[in-house]
Amino acid sequence: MSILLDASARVVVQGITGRQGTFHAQRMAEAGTAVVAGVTPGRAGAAVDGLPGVPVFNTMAEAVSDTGANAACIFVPPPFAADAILEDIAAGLELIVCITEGIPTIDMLRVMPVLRASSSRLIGPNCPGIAVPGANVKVGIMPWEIHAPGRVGVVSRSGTLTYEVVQHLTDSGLGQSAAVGIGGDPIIGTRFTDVLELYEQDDQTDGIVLLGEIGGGDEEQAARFISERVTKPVSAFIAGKTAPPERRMGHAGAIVSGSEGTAAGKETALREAGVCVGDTPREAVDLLAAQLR
Amino acid sequence: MSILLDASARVVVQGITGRQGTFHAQRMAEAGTAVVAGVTPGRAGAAVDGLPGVPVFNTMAEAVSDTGANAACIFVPPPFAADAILEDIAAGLELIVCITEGIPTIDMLRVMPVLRASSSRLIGPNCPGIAVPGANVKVGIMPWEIHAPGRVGVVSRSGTLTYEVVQHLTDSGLGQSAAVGIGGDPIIGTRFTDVLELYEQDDQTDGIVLLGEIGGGDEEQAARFISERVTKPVSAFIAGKTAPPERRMGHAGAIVSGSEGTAAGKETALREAGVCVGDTPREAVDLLAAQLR
Amino acid sequence: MKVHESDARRIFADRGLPVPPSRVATTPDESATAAGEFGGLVVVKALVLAGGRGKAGGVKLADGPEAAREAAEAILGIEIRGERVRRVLVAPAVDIDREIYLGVTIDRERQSAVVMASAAGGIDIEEVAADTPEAIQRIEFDVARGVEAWQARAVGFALGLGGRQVLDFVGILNGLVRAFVECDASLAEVNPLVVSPDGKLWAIDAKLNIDDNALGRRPELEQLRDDAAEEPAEALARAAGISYIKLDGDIGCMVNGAGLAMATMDVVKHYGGEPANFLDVGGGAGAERVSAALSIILDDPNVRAVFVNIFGGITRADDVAQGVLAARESMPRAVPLVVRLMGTNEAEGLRLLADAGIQAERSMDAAARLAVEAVR
Amino acid sequence: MKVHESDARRIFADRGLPVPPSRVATTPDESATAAGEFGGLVVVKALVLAGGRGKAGGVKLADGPEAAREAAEAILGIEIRGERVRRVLVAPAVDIDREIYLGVTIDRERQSAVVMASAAGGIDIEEVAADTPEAIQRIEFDVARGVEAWQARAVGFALGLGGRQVLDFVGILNGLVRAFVECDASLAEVNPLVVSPDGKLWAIDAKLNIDDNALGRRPELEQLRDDAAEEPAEALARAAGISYIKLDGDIGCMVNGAGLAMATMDVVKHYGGEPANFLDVGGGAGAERVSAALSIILDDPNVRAVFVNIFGGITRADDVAQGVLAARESMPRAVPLVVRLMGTNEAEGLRLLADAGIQAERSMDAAARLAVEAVR
Repeated sequence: MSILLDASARVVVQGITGRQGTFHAQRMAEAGTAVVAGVTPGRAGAAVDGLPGVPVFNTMAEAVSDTGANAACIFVPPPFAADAILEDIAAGLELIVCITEGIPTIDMLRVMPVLRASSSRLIGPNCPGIAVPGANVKVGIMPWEIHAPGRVGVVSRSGTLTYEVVQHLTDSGLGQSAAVGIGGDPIIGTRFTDVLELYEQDDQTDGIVLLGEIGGGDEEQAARFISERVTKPVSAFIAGKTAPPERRMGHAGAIVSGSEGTAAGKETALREAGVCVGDTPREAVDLLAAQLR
Repeated sequence: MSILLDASARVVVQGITGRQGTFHAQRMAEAGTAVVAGVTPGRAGAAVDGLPGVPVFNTMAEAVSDTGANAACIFVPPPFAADAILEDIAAGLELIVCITEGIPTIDMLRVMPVLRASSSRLIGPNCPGIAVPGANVKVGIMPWEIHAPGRVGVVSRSGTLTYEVVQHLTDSGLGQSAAVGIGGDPIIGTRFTDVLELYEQDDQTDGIVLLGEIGGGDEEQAARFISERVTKPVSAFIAGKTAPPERRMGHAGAIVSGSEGTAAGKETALREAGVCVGDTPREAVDLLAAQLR
Repeated sequence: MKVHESDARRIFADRGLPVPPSRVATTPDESATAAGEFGGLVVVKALVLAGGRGKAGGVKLADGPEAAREAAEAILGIEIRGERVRRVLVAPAVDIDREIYLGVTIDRERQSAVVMASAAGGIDIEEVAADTPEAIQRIEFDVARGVEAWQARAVGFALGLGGRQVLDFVGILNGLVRAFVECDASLAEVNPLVVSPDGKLWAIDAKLNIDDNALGRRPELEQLRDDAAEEPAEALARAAGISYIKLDGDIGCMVNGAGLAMATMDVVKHYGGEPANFLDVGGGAGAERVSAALSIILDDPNVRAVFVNIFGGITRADDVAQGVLAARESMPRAVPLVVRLMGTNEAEGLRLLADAGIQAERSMDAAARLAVEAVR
Repeated sequence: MKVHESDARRIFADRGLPVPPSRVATTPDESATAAGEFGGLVVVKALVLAGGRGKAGGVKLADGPEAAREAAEAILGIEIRGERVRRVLVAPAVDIDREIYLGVTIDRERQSAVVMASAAGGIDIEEVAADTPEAIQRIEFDVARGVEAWQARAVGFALGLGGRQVLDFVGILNGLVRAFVECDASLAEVNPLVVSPDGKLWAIDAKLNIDDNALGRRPELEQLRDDAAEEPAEALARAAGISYIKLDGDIGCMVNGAGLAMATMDVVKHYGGEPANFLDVGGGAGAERVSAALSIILDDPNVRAVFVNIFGGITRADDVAQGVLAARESMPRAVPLVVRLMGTNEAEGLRLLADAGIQAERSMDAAARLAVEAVR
């Protein structure tokens, strides 16, 4: 078993007829993911370039009833993405990965009560998704070729920074049990603590790399969780040490305000929880590697 | 045990400083009900006429934490009554009886999802409340002196019609195990079927009188429930046989429209479910009395 | 409270529904002028609150101003279910390819607000509901959240609409749901929602009923009330907080509580009498309201006896007795008065009546029989 | 996006908040005129988006037109956190009995919208939050439902307000929540909400920050943007869909993804360099956006080398390579260009660069060291 995702995933790509949707549906299928359908309202019956035999439906309910799908990967534009999540929850999907960046926060706040009352797991939004190299399955946009099966779990608020660390893990021979990008927005479906708990219980994971960034208190919350509940070695890198205070750094979440949310504060909290904190992404990998050897 | 209410009820009267609130709080206390507090926002600390020692609070949370209240009786004006129900649900009250008539339906629709997700039981709105003569307790506005302990359960959509039947039951020597007015509005917290189920399971109830009226499909639903689930004798009276079709008869619920909701349709459905239907309220009582002898 | 089609059209159009333009005309000339402005084929419709306008000859197509004048002449002044037509609505006719039903109302059975939609629009939706319930798409929704776009899309596709039409349909459905919630409606309906041959959607009718309980907080909707479409006595009663409906019998009934009021009529009928009215004085009625109710009843010349049937709960018997006595003082004409009075503060109420020489009954059945005898 | 106090006051007042009247003045004369109109004591405040106006001398009380003129003279033209004061807001001063804090924002920890209120208003709420968190009343709420009246009342009573004030407070809180939701805000704040000696409540300051992700559907709010309060290069970048923040170093950074962009700055610094900027070209950037990003970086005269660090996911390496090559063609000046390019379509991207004579790095650390060496 791996976390969140294994070979049983049957994935519907929402927005499959768009440029990004088609491209990444192809890449997912190439990686080994069972892409069983696409959904684009008004495009039912359309053919998907490079994916013959993958039907397109108008609604997620039809996709689920016709293909037995249990997971979705969302590429629809920001104004419609929260609605796509709600459609997936109503369709009873177990796993929803929302790639879309730029969803208004109020829309996500409207999603949260419905999500909490459901049994669906949402990853993201504004995230790269999940890759499980050992099971030949990815749901998301991460470049597949940088991954290698291994025993380190990666969890990250940032997309491309995840790739950076995955590449180092592969280069250093450690590989990944899974890599999960939880997304950088203020309101997300799955948080550091959720994924840390999954890794802690996963018998294919020996150590964890956590990638945080300035803003919010998620890393501090993760530090508390690690000190109380995580027995496996954890290393971390916090992006934004050189960012000026009180300036927004692109991510909605990356706002340094007052005493909370600084890189220094997060690093201290993590160190006090027994986490090895690297000055660079590579150093975080090296510190974990040293512990695992 | 009786249904919905027994001597353990500790009742807060919301709107206790108003004319109706004060008057009926006094009547409830006289009947034997433990009226433990009142709530009127902005009137904390006020004295209640005729009820020395009953404290008034600004909020229900304070009333509950200071007095251990578990039930509420709402007399606040219609524009504020739905909010009072929501306050009671949040305060964790087991039983909420809403007397207020004229609450906008949209307000009640806003209440319903919150009510369903809670463990509170709402009776009403626009109802006379609940009386349990054998336990010397009433929460509501019904005249107490017409009641007598007995073994017939009354359930009714109409307030004063309930009194009529309660009086007949008392006069005929049958008395009541309980009398519950569920209210005549389209959206109510507790329905015929809920109360029928409680009476069916209540070992102090031998027979049931159901008082319906034209409009809606609640009596037809009750008929289906009775034929499937109720083993005790049931008699009924349906008000509105002489009402012209398509005319509103005061109650929001009493609109005859199309094939559903007529007195004749309801009477037929009930008779087919084995219910004795009286032409007058008194006849409904007599028919039940004959079965119980 | 029912709202006239002209007002409902404006309210729906304000929320983005594709409502064709229209004019209200009170004379055949105005109708002709409106038809001339629009050009081409127009529809002339009686502006009445009653249903069944079409079958009653209240809706006509007219090609050009002269035809519109004739249509208005034929419609203005007729009575539809007792309501005289004083105004017509003139609107451009829309070519019809398909007719869809779309309505938002309250589902009492499921205790929820609900959207209903059917590809079989244009006819009575309740017939469709009774005969082929599976032909009706339903969305139960939380009024705090409205309908989600995906739900509206699913209904649009199920109605057989195409991709672009579904987008329009989502907007129409959301607009109608907003009208329902924002106007505290009990019904917001477009029947039919027309698909024209060029694929466009048009709301060519508009129906909006407002929850009477919410009018207090919607003064702008209360202003849309058409008093002239109402019985004057009923309007008078409403202003006094009384529910009153005139009927054809001779025994006036004054009762507290709608259920008991209907039961009272039923019992009067059961003993061979004919109720002259339904009247519910409402909960907690004081002496003044009781007094006002009695004068409304006596304003009906058919009334030859009055049956007062009060079982006090939140209403108090002593208040009622005072109201009855005050009304008797100023009674325009003497008719037999049968009073049945019980419940809250009963003893005090009975004492007041007895002091004034009125012997109240305790049994509704006995009192009803007395009232029936009084008019024989 | 931050909104000026003058606009926030109007938005709050439109939703029923008791905001005193005010005028915006661009000159000392206008300020004096406004003070004359209001009469009595006025407050003259710098209209800047930056915080800390008070400490920076941007807020002054003035008794009468002459004093208001002097206050405006003192404030107009000063710089507050790098932002030049071009306008002042003039409003009648309100007598203060108590100061309450009231704000609506997003609680990331609890993943919910939240109302925060404190009887200790007027000072930095974050200090209160840190030192005496129990002094802050909180209501987490569902944005679809808003805050229920009973919740607002409970907070009002907990703040020590009286019955009549609590009613007003409920209206104020609901208005602020509506402003938050209807404007897609990340923060809607009144600090202080003043209780005047006569017991009335007054919102004498107004702060509103809008969620940038929602501006697309709020064109009326986008129009409130003050470009002049922004670095020109940052405004330019924003229009191109790029996040750019100018810093003081000499190594320009062009990166995809905010996290990697910050990490790139951190690594440059780690190897002894100074980043000239934060720049995230955003997800799925095509050649044009990459090219635009490079020109923005090179418009900064301090930049002596550019470090392109792209790890493609949704962004494709071949698109990036094309953008880099296009930008190099039109580069206003020649600076060393260090490119690190990996990820989606990596092979094609590297080939394009190699064909143009650019040897891309595979390691971020190695590339960062090269960039640092290039400016030594």
